[in-house]
Amino acid sequence: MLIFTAEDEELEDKRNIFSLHALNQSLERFIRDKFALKNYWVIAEITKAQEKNGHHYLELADSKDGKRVAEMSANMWFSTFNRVDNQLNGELRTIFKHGNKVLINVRIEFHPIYGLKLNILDVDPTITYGELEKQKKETIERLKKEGLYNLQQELKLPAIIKKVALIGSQNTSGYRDFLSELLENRIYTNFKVKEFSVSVQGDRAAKEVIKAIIDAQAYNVDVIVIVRGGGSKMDLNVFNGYEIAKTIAESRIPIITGIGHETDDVVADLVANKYEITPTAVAKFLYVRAGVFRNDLQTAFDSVLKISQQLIAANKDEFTHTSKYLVHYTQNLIREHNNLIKDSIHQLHIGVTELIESERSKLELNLSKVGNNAKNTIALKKSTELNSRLDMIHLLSINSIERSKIGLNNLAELLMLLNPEELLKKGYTISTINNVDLVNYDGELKDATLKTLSSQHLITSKIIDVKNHE
Amino acid sequence: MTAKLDPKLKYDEALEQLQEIVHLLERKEINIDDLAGKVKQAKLLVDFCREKLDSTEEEINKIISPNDGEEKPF
Amino acid sequence: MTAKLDPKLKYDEALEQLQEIVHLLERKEINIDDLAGKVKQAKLLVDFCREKLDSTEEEINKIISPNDGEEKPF
Amino acid sequence: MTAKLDPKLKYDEALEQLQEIVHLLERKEINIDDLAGKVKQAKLLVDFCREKLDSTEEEINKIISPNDGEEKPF
Amino acid sequence: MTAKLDPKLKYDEALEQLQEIVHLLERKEINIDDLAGKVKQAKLLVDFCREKLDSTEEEINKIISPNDGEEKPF
Amino acid sequence: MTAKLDPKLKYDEALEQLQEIVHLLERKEINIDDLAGKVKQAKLLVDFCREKLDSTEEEINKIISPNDGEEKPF
Amino acid sequence: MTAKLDPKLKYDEALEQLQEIVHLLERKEINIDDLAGKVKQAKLLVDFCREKLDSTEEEINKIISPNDGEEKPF
Repeated sequence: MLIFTAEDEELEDKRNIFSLHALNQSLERFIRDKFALKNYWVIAEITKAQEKNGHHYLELADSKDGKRVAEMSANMWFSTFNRVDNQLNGELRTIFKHGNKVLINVRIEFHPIYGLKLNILDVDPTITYGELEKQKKETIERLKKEGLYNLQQELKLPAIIKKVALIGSQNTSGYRDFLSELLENRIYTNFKVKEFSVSVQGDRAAKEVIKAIIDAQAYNVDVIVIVRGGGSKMDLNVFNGYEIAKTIAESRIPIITGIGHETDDVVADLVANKYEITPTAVAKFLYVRAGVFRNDLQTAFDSVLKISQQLIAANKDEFTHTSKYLVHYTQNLIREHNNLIKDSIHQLHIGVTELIESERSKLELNLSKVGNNAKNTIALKKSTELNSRLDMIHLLSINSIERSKIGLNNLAELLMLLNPEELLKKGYTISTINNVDLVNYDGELKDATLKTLSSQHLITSKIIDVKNHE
Repeated sequence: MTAKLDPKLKYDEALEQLQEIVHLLERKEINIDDLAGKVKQAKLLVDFCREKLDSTEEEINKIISPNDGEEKPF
Repeated sequence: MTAKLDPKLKYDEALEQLQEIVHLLERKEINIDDLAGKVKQAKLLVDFCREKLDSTEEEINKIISPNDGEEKPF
Repeated sequence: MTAKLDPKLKYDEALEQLQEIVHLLERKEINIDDLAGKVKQAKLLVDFCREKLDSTEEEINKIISPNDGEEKPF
Repeated sequence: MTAKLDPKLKYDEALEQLQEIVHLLERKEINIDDLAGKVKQAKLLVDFCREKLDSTEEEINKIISPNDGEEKPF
Repeated sequence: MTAKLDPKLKYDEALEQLQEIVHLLERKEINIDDLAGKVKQAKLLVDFCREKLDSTEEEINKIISPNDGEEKPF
Repeated sequence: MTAKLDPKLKYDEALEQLQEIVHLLERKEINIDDLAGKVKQAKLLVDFCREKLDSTEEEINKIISPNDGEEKPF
């Protein structure tokens, strides 16, 4: 559009005829003035890519509904390419490939000779990668859909892999690394390798690899190893191809891939029985597996021996213990019984002694009972029987005497009363006739002989006269 | 008759004799001639008996206690 | 009767005789003249019995202790 | 009864006799005249039993100790 | 009973008999007349048991040591 | 069981059998009577694997072109 | 029971029998009359087991050393 504007101006000004050079110079100036400081991000498809003296020349196009709607040439100078290629880890060369979509930062330039061109200042690989990723995903989906994706996983890797079919490019370092690692390690080297040399990049790569895989299956090998010794990301794309993946999946021999790359897996890795990041890692895996197996074998056998010996030793120990216990318990039993018998004798002794002592004391007790009772009896008799009786006799005797004394006294008193001597002393007399008291005498008093007793005399008289008291 | 009593006289006999005399006196059947004699006799008998009783008592005490007195404190 | 007792007299018989004397006395069947004699008799009997008891006791002591005394200090 | 005991007398019988004497004495059913005799009898029985015990003990010591005591110092 | 023991007697039976005698003694259920006999019997049982133990021990020692003695410290 | 092994035995199977023996032993599920037999069996398995691993596989050269015997001479 | 052991006896059975005897002994459930017999039996079992262990060990040693000695330590 800007170009047209410029043209219009000049055509308008005068009918001056310019030389092409002048015209182009004007254009050059115009474009420089207009666009020198402006950059544009452009998406396009590469239709052609060429490298010349380190400079890269691209033909870009844009299509719509299968129809080409734009075309433009672009170039990227040596120094810019190197800078950007560095930033993209050397991927730039594979991005600049026919058919790839690219997102590029460009400045529009016009050269009087070469005309209008886009000078590429920077490349954003995401569009390109995204496109690859999209294809890769489609391939995986397809493989899954067709039941191929997990086929290899159903194959079992033998414990020991001794026969190896190796597919790779003989001149690459990855291939060599694999072989040297496999055959010169210190763990296990007894491998047989059948080599299948193929290209692993470029247009022929896919076909050759597929053929090698098919060929290898004709051999009695334990595993097919596919190696690739590094390369650009875009080179890897070979292994994202559907055909290779399908061939790998369908192999009846397990396939291990060692397609050197750092981050992204390729489809071949995903369908293979196993994959390692590098060829060396595959080799390592193989010999380590053998080493591990041998180690396991040795360990297991060592365990068998060790445990067996331990088992025997343990049994012997148990056994020695058992034997010791046998002796110990037997001796205990006998010792215990000996003690039992000793105790019995002791108890017998004690029992006898106690019995005899108890009998002895029983005897003594009885004897002392006899003695005491006898003595008690005697004492009792002494204190009661005899003394009491003697006392009684004494008492009764004295009583008897006392009684007699009383009787005697009474008599004596009576005697005193009856005794006339006191009366006589007082002058009284007693007179009797014929021995009868005069008072009691009732005979004839006259002429009777009267005896009168006084204190001093006994007088005998004759009664001469009697006069009665009235 | 008022002479000393027969030392062989028994207490009971003496007592009897004494009582007889007392009875005689009581009944006043006593002959005045004998009276003093009887009374004397009676006194003798009383003394005799008393003596007898005393001596018997003494004797008994002697029998029972003497050798006991100091010996055993029964 | 107040003579020495028959040495063959048994303790029980002696005791019986003694008892009889007691009964006599109790029943007052004894006269004063016999009294001292009876008491004497009783005393003899008592002494007899006592002696008998003493001798028995001594005998028992002899029986029980002698061979024990020195032998065993039970 | 106070004669020497029957040498065939058993210990138990002797002991029984002894206890019978004890019971007699305890019940005071014995008279003084028999007392010393019974005590003597008891003493004889005791001596008999004692002797029997002694001889039994000796016999047992002979049976048990000699070869036992020193034999085994388990 | 004090006769020789039945040679067929088992150790356990002998021990039991022995302990029975000991128990009888402890309970004083043996009379003195039987005592010596029982003790004799006990002694016989003891000797029997001891002999049995000794012979068993010897036998066991023979079983255990002979071929072991030099071989292994069993 | 201690017989010769099946010559077609695979490494994996041999190792598995060997490890089974190890487990039996570890779990002490083996009795002394079978022990030697099992150890022998283990030895056979180990020898088998060893031999198989170490053999230069001359036969394999023959076999390696198997399905196509005539086709490819490796 | 003290007869020779069944030659078909298994080690485990023998050990079990042996331990049973030991347990019986430990619990003192063997009487003296049977003791020697049991010990004899135990000795037979001990010898049997030891022999079995020794022979097993020897057998294992034979399995290990002969072809290993010179061959290779893997």
